[in-house]
Amino acid sequence: MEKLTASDIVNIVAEFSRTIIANRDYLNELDGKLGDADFGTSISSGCAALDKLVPDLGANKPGMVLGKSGTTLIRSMGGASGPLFGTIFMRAGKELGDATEIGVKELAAMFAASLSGVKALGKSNAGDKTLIDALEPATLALETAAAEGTALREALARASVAAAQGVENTKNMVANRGRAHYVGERGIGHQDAGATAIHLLFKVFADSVN
Amino acid sequence: MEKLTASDIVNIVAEFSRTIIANRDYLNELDGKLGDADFGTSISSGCAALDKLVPDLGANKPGMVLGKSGTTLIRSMGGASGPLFGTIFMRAGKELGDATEIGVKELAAMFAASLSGVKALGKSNAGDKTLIDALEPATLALETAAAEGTALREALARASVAAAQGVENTKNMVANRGRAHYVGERGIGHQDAGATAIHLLFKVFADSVN
Amino acid sequence: MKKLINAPEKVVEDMLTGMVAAHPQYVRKLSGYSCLVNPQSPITNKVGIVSGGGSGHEPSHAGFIGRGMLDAACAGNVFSSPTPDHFLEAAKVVDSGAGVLMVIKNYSGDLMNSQMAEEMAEFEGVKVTRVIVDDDVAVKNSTYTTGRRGIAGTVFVHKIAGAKAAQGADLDEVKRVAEKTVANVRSMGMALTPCIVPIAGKANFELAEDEMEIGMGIHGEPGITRCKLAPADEITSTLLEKIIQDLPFGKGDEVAVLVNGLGATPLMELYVINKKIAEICAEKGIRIHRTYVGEYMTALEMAGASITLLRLDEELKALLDAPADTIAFKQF
Amino acid sequence: MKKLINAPEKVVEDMLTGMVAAHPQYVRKLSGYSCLVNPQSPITNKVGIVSGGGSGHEPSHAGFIGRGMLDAACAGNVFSSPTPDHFLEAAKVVDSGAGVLMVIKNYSGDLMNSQMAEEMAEFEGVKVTRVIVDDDVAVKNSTYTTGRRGIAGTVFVHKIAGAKAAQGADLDEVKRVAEKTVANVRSMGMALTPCIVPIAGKANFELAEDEMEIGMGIHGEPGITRCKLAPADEITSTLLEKIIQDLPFGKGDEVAVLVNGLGATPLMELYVINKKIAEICAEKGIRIHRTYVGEYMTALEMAGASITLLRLDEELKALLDAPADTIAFKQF
Ligand SMILES: Nc1ncnc2c1ncn2[C@@H]1O[C@H](COP(=O)(O)OP(=O)(O)O)[C@@H](O)[C@H]1O
Ligand SMILES: Nc1ncnc2c1ncn2[C@@H]1O[C@H](COP(=O)(O)OP(=O)(O)O)[C@@H](O)[C@H]1O
Ligand SMILES: [Mg+2]
Ligand SMILES: [Mg+2]
Ligand SMILES: [Mg+2]
Ligand SMILES: [Mg+2]
Repeated sequence: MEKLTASDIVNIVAEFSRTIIANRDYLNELDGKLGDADFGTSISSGCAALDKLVPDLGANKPGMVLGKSGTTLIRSMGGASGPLFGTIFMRAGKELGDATEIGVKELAAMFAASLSGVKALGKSNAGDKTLIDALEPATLALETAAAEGTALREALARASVAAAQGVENTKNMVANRGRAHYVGERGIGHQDAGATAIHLLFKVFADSVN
Repeated sequence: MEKLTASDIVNIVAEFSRTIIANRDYLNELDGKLGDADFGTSISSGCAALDKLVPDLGANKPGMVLGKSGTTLIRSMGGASGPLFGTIFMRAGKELGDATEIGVKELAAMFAASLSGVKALGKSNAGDKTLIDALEPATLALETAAAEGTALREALARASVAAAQGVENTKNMVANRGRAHYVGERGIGHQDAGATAIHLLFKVFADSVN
Repeated sequence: MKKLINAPEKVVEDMLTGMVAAHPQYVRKLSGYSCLVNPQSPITNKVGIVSGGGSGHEPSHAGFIGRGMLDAACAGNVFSSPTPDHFLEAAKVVDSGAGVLMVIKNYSGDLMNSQMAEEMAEFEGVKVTRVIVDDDVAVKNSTYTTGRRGIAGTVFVHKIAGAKAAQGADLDEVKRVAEKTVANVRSMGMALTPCIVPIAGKANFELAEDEMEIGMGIHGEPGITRCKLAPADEITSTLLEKIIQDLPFGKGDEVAVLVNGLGATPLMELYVINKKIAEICAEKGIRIHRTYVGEYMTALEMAGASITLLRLDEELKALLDAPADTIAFKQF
Repeated sequence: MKKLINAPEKVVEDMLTGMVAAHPQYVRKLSGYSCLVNPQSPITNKVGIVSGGGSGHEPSHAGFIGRGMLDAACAGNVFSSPTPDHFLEAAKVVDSGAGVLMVIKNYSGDLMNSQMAEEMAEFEGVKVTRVIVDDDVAVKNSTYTTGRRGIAGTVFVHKIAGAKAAQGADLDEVKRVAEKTVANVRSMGMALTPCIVPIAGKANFELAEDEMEIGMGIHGEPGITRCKLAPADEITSTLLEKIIQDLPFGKGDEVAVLVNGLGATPLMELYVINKKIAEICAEKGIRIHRTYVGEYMTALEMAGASITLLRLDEELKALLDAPADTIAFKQF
């Protein structure tokens, strides 16, 4: 399988929801070290809404599936992460437009759009100890894979590993954005919750082609 | 010594103040079991005011010494015990009138007046687990001693013992007056703080003639 | 003990100083006394309303000084009645010649000290009379008790007596509506945590992490039952049932509701309680004329709440609705 | 976790229901939205003022709906920003055609969600603009931060923007005075105990029995220093010094003071703090025009307090002094 179809994307959205909900307490705990311990709750409620949406998504093109997922997250999450995760899905969907099949090239373009959307909205950059620190390396991995003509499965595996490494890197960063930045130096040693969720997203993508 | 003079009474007032202040925490602790743990603080602040008053009392007759001590307690204590202890001293002083020497008979009359004043003001009776349960038996002991012509030292010793026994008896009573009554059955086993202070008062009287 | 204070012995004095500094248009301090009075006192021809009691119940009582409520409030030590001379001085200062009503909560200390003040006032030429508030239904009245405690319902007595006095009614009339309020007001509270009297430095009882006490008093006096923490709806039903059965309140009655926080309870939780009160009253056909939610009669930093219901007739309703302009109770 | 609630997930909904039940003359709920609005909305020709943010700061923000302050308030989950559609719906309902000002505290969640609402409003034909409040001097502004947090000073922004809107000023004018308020308001807080978000069920930090945290945020965000508990005067000096140096406030300045309780702090202690504020201001020649003491911007059941100073000119003074009739902020 070298391309993802609309139904693959629907499955990925569904699986992402399940994964996040299963990791709710863990994500809360991570957010508790740096912020206000609500990230797991917040994104899980977004994912519960996604879950309800899934049965109605089937008839749509991949771009619309992601776009609708994004607006659902924005409407149901709140907090800082709602607009950010919503933007990730919305921008990815918008980038796809009417495309019906998604290969490595499309994935790279999709997440590049998500990344720039998130940076603009959050006024953040890599190194700020946020989800960007997972999203940016994963996106770069996809872009490199696209340039090198890497196969889909391998490309997604590399993106997932890059995201995981990005999560690991957040441990040594001092947060500059969001509430976590008030922790300052005390946050060293703890990984960012939002970045962790991004890694879960890429892991779901990678697992879907295994 | 078969009679107490004005200067004896002044000394007794001073010694009573010192004793109470030394027992402040103990009295608070007792009140804490049945009430709001402030009796020691409250009566100590009254006694601190008495202490300041002492140097100016010398020129007065015994009745006036006790009367002024009473109004001082009322003005400086507050709470339930302020009016009650104030009344004990005031009524005792009033009963003495212009007498210059106080024997067993005068002591008995004095405290009988205090007792009826306290009962009227507090709308209480013996058995209600209050200071009355120490004041009444001590007063009865003095009245018996007066009737029997007992010597001063012996009479005061008996009054002090009777007060102590009265304190002991409060342990088995269920409080009916004051905040302690809200404790109800739970208060069994604990002695009343106000009664304890009354015993200290009689002990000071008794010790003054030893 | 975690408190924002300077010294336990100075806390009442510091508080009064801070209060006068914050609200000079509402209160001035009587020098030498632990009393705050309306700076406009005495108000010509108006009956004076004096309240007071131990401190630690803020905004009670000085927070209710102002147009349409109190003229003066005496602040005793924390949870301890003021002495008679404070009550007396307050009465003297606010008396315009029309006499003074003292609103006293039913605790032996408050009763005795205010009674002495009342007696003393006679010799000072001030006509003083008292109303005793005993709205707490938790503690049963019996021949062996001093009777019920006075708690948050006192605020309604302040409001209604204050409104009547503001209309120029005489002392008898003001006392009559105050007593009518007492006769129609019922309250009950519960606590989740104890409070700490500054001078004591530690709580004088403990509640386990999963325990609450129903019927606890505003000085931490034991309640009628200590039990497992329950959902807010259940607690509200328990309190309200006892209150409603007591008067009793019935179908067609019109009431004012006061949901009172004891000090540490978030406003959020008081509104959660009020949701259930509104539901129960609707079910029972008890009409709610007005609802007050907030901290009116606290117990330092105790977590918990009390519920008060006041049955209204046309007279009480009009007096309750009258405007009031005080520090902590403002009504247009 | 000791809370008077039914279920953590239901707490915001229950609270809003209880609030509407208590104060129907002040607030009604938008069905399907976690928003309360003035039942008289939209008010002809008046600029609408919408506030909102995470719940848990009661009476902020719905407690300030009413004449002379807010027209609507959106309530997110506890300590979590509402989503954009709530802000948008509130704006649509209160817009009379004169446009809407959103008062937003400077937290990334509130910023992003309200920004999205602002963008969406354009397509719905409602002119929306925002003012961002960032009064907390505890957290230093730098290129690496999202800037200062918005805390209790927000209440002054509500008051002043609300007064200006009530006078019939246009959106630009209302925004101008709101921004002027932001430019002149500074706050700082401290905490003695943490608070517990209902859904989390436990505090996400601990303070030892003899510790406090200076500069703590209203969501329990760490402050600038954790240290031994000190006397109230010393704590007050520390907070006030930082506030005064920041603007800076100086001799001859006229200010409004807000001593804000975070939830569990007895009013008594807030007044003790105010005593010292008045002393320090007098020493420094800073004139206090008005003082507010109470709970305005809380953090659930956190014990602690914040101090806010607002520098006034004639315009701000007149707007601050204007009457307001809301649930939790009434001024004759
Ligand atoms: N300005 C920002 N830019 C990028 N990511 C951010 C920003 N602020 C927060 N985040 C991400 O959002 C996560 C926190 O989300 P959440 O707990 O929902 O926020 P909050 O509690 O502040 O409402 C963080 O772990 C971080 O990855
Ligand atoms: N009605 C009463 N009659 C007699 N004694 C009383 C009465 N009420 C209280 N007391 C006595 O006063 C003591 C309590 O005093 P205190 O702690 O100062 O009162 P409170 O805390 O109620 O103000 C009790 O131990 C009891 O002996
Ligand atoms: Mg968070
Ligand atoms: Mg006591
Ligand atoms: Mg007491
Ligand atoms: Mg949050």
